[in-house]
Amino acid sequence: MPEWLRVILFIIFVLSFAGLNAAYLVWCERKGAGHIQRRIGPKEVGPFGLLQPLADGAKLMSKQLFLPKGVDPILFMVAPLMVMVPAIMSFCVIPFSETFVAREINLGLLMIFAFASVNVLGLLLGSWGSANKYALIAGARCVSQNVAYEIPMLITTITMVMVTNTMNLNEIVRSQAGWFIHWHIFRLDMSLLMPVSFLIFFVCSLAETNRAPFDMAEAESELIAGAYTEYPGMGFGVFFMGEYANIVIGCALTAILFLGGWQAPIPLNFGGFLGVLWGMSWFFLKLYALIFTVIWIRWTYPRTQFYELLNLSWKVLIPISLFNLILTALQIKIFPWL
Amino acid sequence: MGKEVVQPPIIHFDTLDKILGLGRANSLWPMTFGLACCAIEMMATGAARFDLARFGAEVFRPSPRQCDVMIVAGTISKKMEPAVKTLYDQMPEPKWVIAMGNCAISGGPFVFEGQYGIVEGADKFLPVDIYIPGCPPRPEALIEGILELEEKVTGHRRWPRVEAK
Amino acid sequence: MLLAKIKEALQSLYEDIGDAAEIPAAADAVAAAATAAAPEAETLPEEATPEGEESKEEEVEETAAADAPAAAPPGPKETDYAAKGYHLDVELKPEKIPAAADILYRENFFIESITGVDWIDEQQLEAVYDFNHFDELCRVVIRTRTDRNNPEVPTISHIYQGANWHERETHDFFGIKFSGHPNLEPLLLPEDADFHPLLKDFKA
Amino acid sequence: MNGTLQQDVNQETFTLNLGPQHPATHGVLRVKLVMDGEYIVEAEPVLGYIHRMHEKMGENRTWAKFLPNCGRMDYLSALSYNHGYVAAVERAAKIEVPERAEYIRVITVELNRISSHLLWFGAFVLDLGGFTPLLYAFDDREFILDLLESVTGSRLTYCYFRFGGVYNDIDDAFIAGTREFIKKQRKRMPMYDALVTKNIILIKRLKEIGPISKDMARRYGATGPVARGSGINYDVRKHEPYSVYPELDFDIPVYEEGDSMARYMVRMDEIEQSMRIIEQALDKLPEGEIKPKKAVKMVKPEKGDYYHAVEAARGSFGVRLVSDGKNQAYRLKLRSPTYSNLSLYGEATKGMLLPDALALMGSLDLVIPEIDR
Amino acid sequence: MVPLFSAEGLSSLLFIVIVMTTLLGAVIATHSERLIRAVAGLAIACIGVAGLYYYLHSPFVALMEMLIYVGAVCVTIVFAVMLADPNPEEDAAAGSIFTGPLSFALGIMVFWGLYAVSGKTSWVPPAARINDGSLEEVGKSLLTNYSMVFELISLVLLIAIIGSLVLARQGRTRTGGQS
Amino acid sequence: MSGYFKELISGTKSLFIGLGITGKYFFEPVVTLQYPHEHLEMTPRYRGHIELIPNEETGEPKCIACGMCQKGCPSGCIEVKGEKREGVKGKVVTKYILNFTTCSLCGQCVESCKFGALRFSKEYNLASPRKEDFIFDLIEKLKEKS
Amino acid sequence: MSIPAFGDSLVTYLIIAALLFGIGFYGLVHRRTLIGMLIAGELILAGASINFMAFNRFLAPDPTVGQIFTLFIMGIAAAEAAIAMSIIIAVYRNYRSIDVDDVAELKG
Repeated sequence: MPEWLRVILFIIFVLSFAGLNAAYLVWCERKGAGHIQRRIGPKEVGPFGLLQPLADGAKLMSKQLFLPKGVDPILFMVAPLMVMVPAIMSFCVIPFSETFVAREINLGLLMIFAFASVNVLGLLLGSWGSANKYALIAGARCVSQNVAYEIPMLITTITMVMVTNTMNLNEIVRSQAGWFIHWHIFRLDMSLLMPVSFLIFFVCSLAETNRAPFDMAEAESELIAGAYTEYPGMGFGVFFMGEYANIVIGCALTAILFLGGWQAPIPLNFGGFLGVLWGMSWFFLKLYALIFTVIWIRWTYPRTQFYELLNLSWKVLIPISLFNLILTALQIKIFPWL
Repeated sequence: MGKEVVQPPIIHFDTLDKILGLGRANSLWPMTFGLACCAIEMMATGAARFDLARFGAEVFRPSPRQCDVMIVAGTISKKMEPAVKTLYDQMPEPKWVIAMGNCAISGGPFVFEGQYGIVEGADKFLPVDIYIPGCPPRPEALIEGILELEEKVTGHRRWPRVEAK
Repeated sequence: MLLAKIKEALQSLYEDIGDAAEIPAAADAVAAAATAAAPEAETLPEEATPEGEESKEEEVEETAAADAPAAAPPGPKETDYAAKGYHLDVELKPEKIPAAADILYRENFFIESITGVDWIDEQQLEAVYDFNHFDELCRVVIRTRTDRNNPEVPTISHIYQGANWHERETHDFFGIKFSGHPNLEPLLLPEDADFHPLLKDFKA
Repeated sequence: MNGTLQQDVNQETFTLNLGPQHPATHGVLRVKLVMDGEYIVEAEPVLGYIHRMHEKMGENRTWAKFLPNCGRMDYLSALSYNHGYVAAVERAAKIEVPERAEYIRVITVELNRISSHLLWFGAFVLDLGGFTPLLYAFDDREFILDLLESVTGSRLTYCYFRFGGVYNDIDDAFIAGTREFIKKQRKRMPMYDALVTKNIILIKRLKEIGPISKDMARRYGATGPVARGSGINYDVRKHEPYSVYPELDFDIPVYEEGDSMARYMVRMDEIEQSMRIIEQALDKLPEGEIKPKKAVKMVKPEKGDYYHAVEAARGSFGVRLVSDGKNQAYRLKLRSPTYSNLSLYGEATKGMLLPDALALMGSLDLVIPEIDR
Repeated sequence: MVPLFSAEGLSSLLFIVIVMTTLLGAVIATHSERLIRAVAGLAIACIGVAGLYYYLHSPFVALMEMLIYVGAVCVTIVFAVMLADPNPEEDAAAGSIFTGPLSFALGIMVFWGLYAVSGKTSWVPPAARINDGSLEEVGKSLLTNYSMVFELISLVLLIAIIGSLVLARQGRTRTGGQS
Repeated sequence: MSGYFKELISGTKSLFIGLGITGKYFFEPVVTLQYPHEHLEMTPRYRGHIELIPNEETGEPKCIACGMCQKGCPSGCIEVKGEKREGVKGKVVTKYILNFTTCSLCGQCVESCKFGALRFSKEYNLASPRKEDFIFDLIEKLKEKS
Repeated sequence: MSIPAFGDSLVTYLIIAALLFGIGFYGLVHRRTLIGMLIAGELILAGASINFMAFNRFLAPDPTVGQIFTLFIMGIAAAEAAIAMSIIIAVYRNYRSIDVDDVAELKG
């Protein structure tokens, strides 16, 4: 397959994956929320309500487009894209299976974080551009939260880079080959606090993607619809898609760093097309298990108070992750034979 | 008063319109907007026993910008009227109004001679699409109202009618 | 116990004129309120002076006599709780209200509500204050009547902050002016409302 | 202190209008907030967005015709309001109530109180961002509504009590259903405890948030769970016994802390106490008439004024009647508990963070139509 | 010259796009009326610059540029705009003589000077390179040759954090202290 | 310091307990009653709008248009007219209009009817795009039903 | 059709850098608010960094130096932004303005 064809195919795949994912994650979320709350959830629109996302999409797209009074038109329209585009671009470096990856670049991990930072700016500009006090408060909160949680997240990532010696996501996955005990979350020989760093990373990715219980950007009972308050129709839809794409990225990263990515829990590997399917199915299994957990968490907990949330980061997550960093360094340097 | 005059589109896409109509009808997002007693029944309709979510209408959006249908659930006082009107104006087209409960239909039990505080019915200043009587209506009636609205949007009814005995 | 004590304390408002000096805070506030509202209420400053004491007492008796033909002696009346639902019925001159509220405040009473009654036949507006006690059952009702055309009662919102809203509501409904009230704007009615719907001659 | 505040008002603050349509205000309350960043400098509730003229209607309608209004003031504990009004008129017109009717009143009122507290519980957690407990609470609440509907015919705005009795008698199915409900609810409470009460996020959001001191509660006349959360042992049912409450054994939960958590705990404990009351009342339920032997035809209380208070789900609900001997009220004052409870909001939220202030608002358990009347 | 429809040609085309993005961002950053848009312009320019770094065979620096400039610097500035600039409608060029044409002329002059220098100098490529400039080499250099500078930078950052905290605090106390 | 860790651990534990509870409910059967497909029977005492009770033999309304319901209605939503006809005891109802949109379902009309001619209907799911649909002519409704 | 390989010549980068520098300089003089000046300053820094990177790519015998310098510039820029922001906010707090002239007039 020529390189350019591969790239184009992959772009199509990534775009449709991101779109479908966002649409059907909403469906999953509504269905999951329904069953957690002992009700059915969307059901009447198509079999099992499967056409619900399409109906929502059609409706959002056909909604009247208008700019609310007082908004900054350019920022208002660009902001959703600034949330959406980097998230989609991040998909390019995610290894869905050993060979199924758009660009296997050496700095994949760094790239995802670099793009994620654009996302924050998008949210902030959107909330500012809305010329709405609630949106503004939400934007400000969202940024302080992102800054606060970026630190433990990066520290944990650095720990993981120390462990794996690479920032290439595929390499990271390859280093976890073998039985499932080789997944990083179980590698207590590399760092005694590995499960804790998994938790920290997961919590941070929840916070970075503004998910409950850290959903300050959309704190409904406090700030109407938060940063999205003024967004009608598809602007809101794009924000939403971006948000879900970010959730997928966060969970994929967690799966890759700690749960062995596309590695099967048993040392069984295939070549060729079967191998791609085998790896992909394991990756997706892990990915969606994590996403389900995210949904599950959202429908279980109340929202944290904003300052408690910052306290959690500064008083709990950062010290522990720093300690973890030092511990890992010591463990790797002092007991290299482990 | 009344619906704004919408210019008819120059070109008619019949099938597209139908699809969009189906989309709209099956994704009616109401506003988180309760005025009085009926709001509790509205919440009950969204709760597990009756589950408005089955029709894709459980996405109660707190911001009017993202809503399709305004369920006026309760008495509108004269002090509240401008706020309701603003909220309605903030909703993007196409939008619908459901008057839930007797107060929203006509002022209900609070109409008496010499009253000074309430607006006698949401249709005095909003184009109401569906009326649901009752004080308050049962959750089934609200579901029925949503179904009626879907019928109004798409032109036909997908669900069986329930005859009360 | 409490009932007797509070009855005695309130009795002092009818007999002992020195009470104004005893409760400086309330008296000051009344005086301040009176000066603030001086152009409208000309009678008030007079009565705040010690010279007006005797005449005031007489007036109290007169109004009491006028209101209650049974000619009960002035002072707090104990009522049959089972029949009426309260223990003590106190009718006071408007300017005595803060002093009475202060007495009740010191005895740890809490405020239940303030409301008005429009006695249109007598051309009077009555303000009714309900007090109750958390520890011991003792409901005290304080009432005062003012002229219907220029209804004015000193506020007690500096003693009981909760009275702030109750007074605003009463002002909404009856137009009773609570002199010295920090913010006597419509609370339940629209902000620009200039009508008082619970007056008997109100027409929408 | 005041100077700084004033300066801040001039310099670094902005005004935020919470409502009248805002998800946290449960209806149409509006709060004018002067904020310094996320700190509240001043909060002033603005009322009247659902003022429905109940007091005016009380003067325009006969005693009996005012009955349907009671259920619409506080639609969450409508029966308490029925009870308060009916009891006040009964006191004024000296109507005797048969014992069975009183027991039925107590049973239904307490069921209604549980349903009100359950809804508050759900809505409060919803205010704090947790959605699922609301639905669980609604699940339980549906049971109560079914029970009450089978007796009163409506789900929410009951108009069940009549002067001297009740509208319908209760039957065995209702009694059995109530007992079953209590059994089920007793099993359900530990779940709430584990899911919500013990949740660290909730504890962090409520502990030491929004303290209301004893003195503040007194100055503002706060009653009900708000006062009881501030260590005031005041409950009209014990303090000023009415109906058949003296014959029933129950406790008044009181917490000393005065924070939002205390108010939360008071209400959760009250659900248990209400269940105790219902059980005892069902055991003691006498046979007999549910309406007075001599049918009440025209109610004409003697001239004078009368007061009667009951303990509604949110505090002491008082009715002050002024009768001029006619068949309708000369003046009808309705003292609603949340009106007083909310009035302390401005003082209590000074210097508080916005989310905490909303948690405090939720813990006051507001029903706006009851405040505005 | 390379053919347009080849990998090199396309990359050259993309290069032009990136340069345009950079310059457009820069113009927005200096010229827009509203400060918030200026920040957005800065962000765009930084993304463009990151693209340039990528073309200069240094993806690491490119990603760091995005991470630091877009994610940190721009966000900080937006924050400052939010806190310090209640109405976005900013100055019209009134008052100082530096605004308007004069500043433009100054800008042109600076550009011209730099352009002349870079155009007139004859740049000599090195005979040999001691390494390939990969990330590993950068890391090694940072911890060996430039470790002192590295330490100093971290010191500077620490001082900056403390300093900004102190300044922010001071602002608070002074407002309070005035009364 | 020990308090810090104690809180950390107990807090984390409480979070997992919460997840356990919602997780358990996820697999429990739903309690939803799917309205248009299945529906509840209203209890015998359910208060819908009122309707006239027909005389079992004739099918005509039992109502004799005494007007007590109209008088007893707090919101004045009932309008009754009747006329005297020969051969019939009392009056015959000719017009019985219920304006359901102002009714508060208090039941005082049913209570005040001494002839047992009124009852609550079980119509609980009314909704219509027209307001006029809820101004019922109860005599017409009775005819339709039989 | 053909196109010059722009991405592969030193002078292109130098011109872009000079342009950025010039625009930045223009902005620095033209802007009257502290934040605007800060933004322009960042552009100047970006121009300088591009020069470093370009020389690093084409001329330096040790191609890590330029990268390290650029990284240092970024570090400094972040620190500078943080400090500048707090100064601006402090100034704003005290003088209610971020206009340079106003600050000059008040003289603290």
